[in-house]
Amino acid sequence: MSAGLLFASVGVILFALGAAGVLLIGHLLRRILAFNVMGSGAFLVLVGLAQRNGIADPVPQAMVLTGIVVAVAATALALALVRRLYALTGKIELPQDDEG
Amino acid sequence: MKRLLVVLGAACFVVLLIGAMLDLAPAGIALHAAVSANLPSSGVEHPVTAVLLNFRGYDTLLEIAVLLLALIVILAVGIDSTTDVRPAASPVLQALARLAAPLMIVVAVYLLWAGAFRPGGAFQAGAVLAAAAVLLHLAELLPGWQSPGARLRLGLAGGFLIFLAVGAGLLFQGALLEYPPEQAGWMILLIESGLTVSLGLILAGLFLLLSRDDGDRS
Amino acid sequence: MMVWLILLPLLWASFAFLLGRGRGVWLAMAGLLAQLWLAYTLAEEVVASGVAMHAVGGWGAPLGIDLVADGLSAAMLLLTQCIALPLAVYARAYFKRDDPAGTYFWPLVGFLLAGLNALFLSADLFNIYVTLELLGLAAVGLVAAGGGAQQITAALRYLFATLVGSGAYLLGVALIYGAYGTVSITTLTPLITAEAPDLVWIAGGLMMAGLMLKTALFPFHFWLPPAHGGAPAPVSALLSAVVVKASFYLILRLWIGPFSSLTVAASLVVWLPALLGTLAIFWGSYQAIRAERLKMLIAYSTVAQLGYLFLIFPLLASAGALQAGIMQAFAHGLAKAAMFMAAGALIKATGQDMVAGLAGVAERMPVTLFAFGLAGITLMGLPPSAGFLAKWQLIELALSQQHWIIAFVVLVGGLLAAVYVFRVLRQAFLLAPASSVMTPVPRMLEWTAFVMAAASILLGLRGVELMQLVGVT
Amino acid sequence: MSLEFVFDLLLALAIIWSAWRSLSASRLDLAIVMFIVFGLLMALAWARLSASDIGLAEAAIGAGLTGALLLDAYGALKRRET
Repeated sequence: MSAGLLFASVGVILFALGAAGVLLIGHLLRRILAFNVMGSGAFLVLVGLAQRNGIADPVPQAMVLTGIVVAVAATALALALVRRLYALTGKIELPQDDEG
Repeated sequence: MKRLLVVLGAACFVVLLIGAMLDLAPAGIALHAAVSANLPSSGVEHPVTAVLLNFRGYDTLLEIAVLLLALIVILAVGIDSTTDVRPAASPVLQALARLAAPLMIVVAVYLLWAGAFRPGGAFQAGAVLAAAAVLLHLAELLPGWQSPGARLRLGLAGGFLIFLAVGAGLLFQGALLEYPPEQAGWMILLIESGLTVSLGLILAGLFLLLSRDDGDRS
Repeated sequence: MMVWLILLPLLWASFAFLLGRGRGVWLAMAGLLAQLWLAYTLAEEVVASGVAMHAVGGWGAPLGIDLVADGLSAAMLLLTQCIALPLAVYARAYFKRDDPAGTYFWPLVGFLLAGLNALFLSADLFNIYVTLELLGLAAVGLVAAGGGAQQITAALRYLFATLVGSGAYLLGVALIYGAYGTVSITTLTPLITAEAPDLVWIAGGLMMAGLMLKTALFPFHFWLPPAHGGAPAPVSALLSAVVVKASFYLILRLWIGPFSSLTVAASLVVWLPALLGTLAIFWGSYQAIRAERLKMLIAYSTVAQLGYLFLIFPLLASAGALQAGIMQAFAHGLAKAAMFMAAGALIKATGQDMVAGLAGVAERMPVTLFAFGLAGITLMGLPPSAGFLAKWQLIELALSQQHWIIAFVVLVGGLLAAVYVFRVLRQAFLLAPASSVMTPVPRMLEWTAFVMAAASILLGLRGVELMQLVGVT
Repeated sequence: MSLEFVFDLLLALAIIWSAWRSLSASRLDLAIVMFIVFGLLMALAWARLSASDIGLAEAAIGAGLTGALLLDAYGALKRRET
């Protein structure tokens, strides 16, 4: 097993872990952590799988750089919303009933 | 019940997907070869920078738009402006920040310049600039932002606008972001310099806007 | 030329931000007018001389990124600009000078439109991911801007849904790149047709699931009603009319493009979207019939109307199915924009959001109510509206392929739409209680809604041109 | 099995462990610290995949800036409570 494939497999596990976290965790700050873990997993798969023959490939590497910046933008936005919600309601969770 | 289902689903997904990855035949297309072949006409020597700012520069253009957009959304959502008190910064931290900040600016300039040949470039340089701003903020030498004034807004959007202007200007004599090979070098450096400043400001802004309730304390 | 459809909104959005809070209306108007002209010219060019292409950076796929405008993209671009310009006129009258929701409205709308136009033109899977994020974050920002706890909650739900959706999509793209070494749609299509290992099936499933979540297809619709129902009316109109269609467009594009060999190989797969679409029609209509708030009713109607778009998947063997789908996207886009615009005017006038509180508006605001009714006709699918054309073609195709169940669903869906539309109209024609006071609203709000609603009817008479455009591949 | 592979394997396990801890830790501050550790380990993994550009960006943006944003948010929530 090459390093690329090994880390791609780690990426798959991280993605599944993060996705399960986003689905199951109610606390919004923790859910943001889970989303970031999920994203990191996808990035590892992108580079790891492309480099499974051991040759460095700058194309997926550049894509991941783009992805990291997009992820931090999304994280900052999510944090702003969470902090706003907390200021307005004092809660860091979304209400259960959403069919209202 | 939901918990069990999700965990089981995730486990099956992991097993299936890793199994499928192990079975995979080599890819038919090797883009890294195409990158190496076209590197001489890209204007930079570092392949990742060439992909980021030339071959797939359009991705990067949109990505800067996403970053700028996130900052505007944070401004539009508005954070509560209630003041609260955080422990005062220690004099040691302040002295350290005064020393480190200029050093970090030098590192940023180096990273920007080095990006043409080796790992580095506008993103890393911008991140270092942002880190310097955050450090100064934590040492209470730089207040949090309330609402950015006209000059600051120009700084935030300037890098993106330079990128957009160069891309659009090139459209008139060819395709979007189609640099003439002999001029690609300085055009990319121009874009990257603008981006470094704007990325530094935006990334710092993400932090300074979110913690702006500390700004008007003193 | 098509590149300007992306650059223009980016430009006016940035300059609107530079101008500062609440500024940039006229910049946006000028930009939108130019965009409409560009989209129209592009559509004419596509009909006249076939698919248009632009290789960004001059490299060409697979090293560079290609922009491609075929009939499908040109039609979606046209729809987007057609809705955006009247909506901007409406929004200008809607937001008061100091409305916190309007402070950064123009930059956010500009980035949203840039994301949409870029998405419709892109022929590169990773580039599409970036456009999806641009679109998603701008849409979340518009829902949250200046809002209270209810809007922020809706925006957070929307944000996590859209982020998980694009995350799944991105993992799919990563797997595709690993398998073939390229993310260019044009390069990929023959490669996937030639050989598709198991990994590509997983990738396709991930991408489709992610995009369905973003399109709010049943059972992934949970985030849509609070977000579309809670946002300011111009934002709801934009989100319901075009934003959810963007991810539908992508599903369609991938389904008939790179993944077409997979969907042919597994013939049962084509029934999954149709089944979910059917459930969406029934569940969305049921909730719309029960809804107490006017904007929630319209938002659930969106859930139902999106269902029709997914009924075309088992029929895609005939060329007409694509045209029926796009016709439905147009009909619903124009009608739903009109409905939310009318609802915005009604809510401003009556000062409340309950369906029960609409008594008397027929007398006081006939234009707005007429607009609502016309839009309702399109949603029900009565002639001569565009909705009729779409549904009629869908039924005809279903019957010719002996899928009578689809024809049945379309008919029942139309009846259910009639129930919730008439619920509103009936209430509006009741006499107002003596105590009710109505604030006058700007004329512009009523008339822009009316123009959109009329367009959704009149498009039915010009359907041939649209179908001809969509046919260019 | 080469020494490099053993190192990669240990790194892989450490990454998964830190990710798991950052999602499962009962204390929020610990969870955030574990997330920053996760980011730094990821930076190491990028270096092992000969992607030092990403390594630099991950350390600075992924672990650094995101970590600072999270800690700041945690601090704000904490201060409001008391």
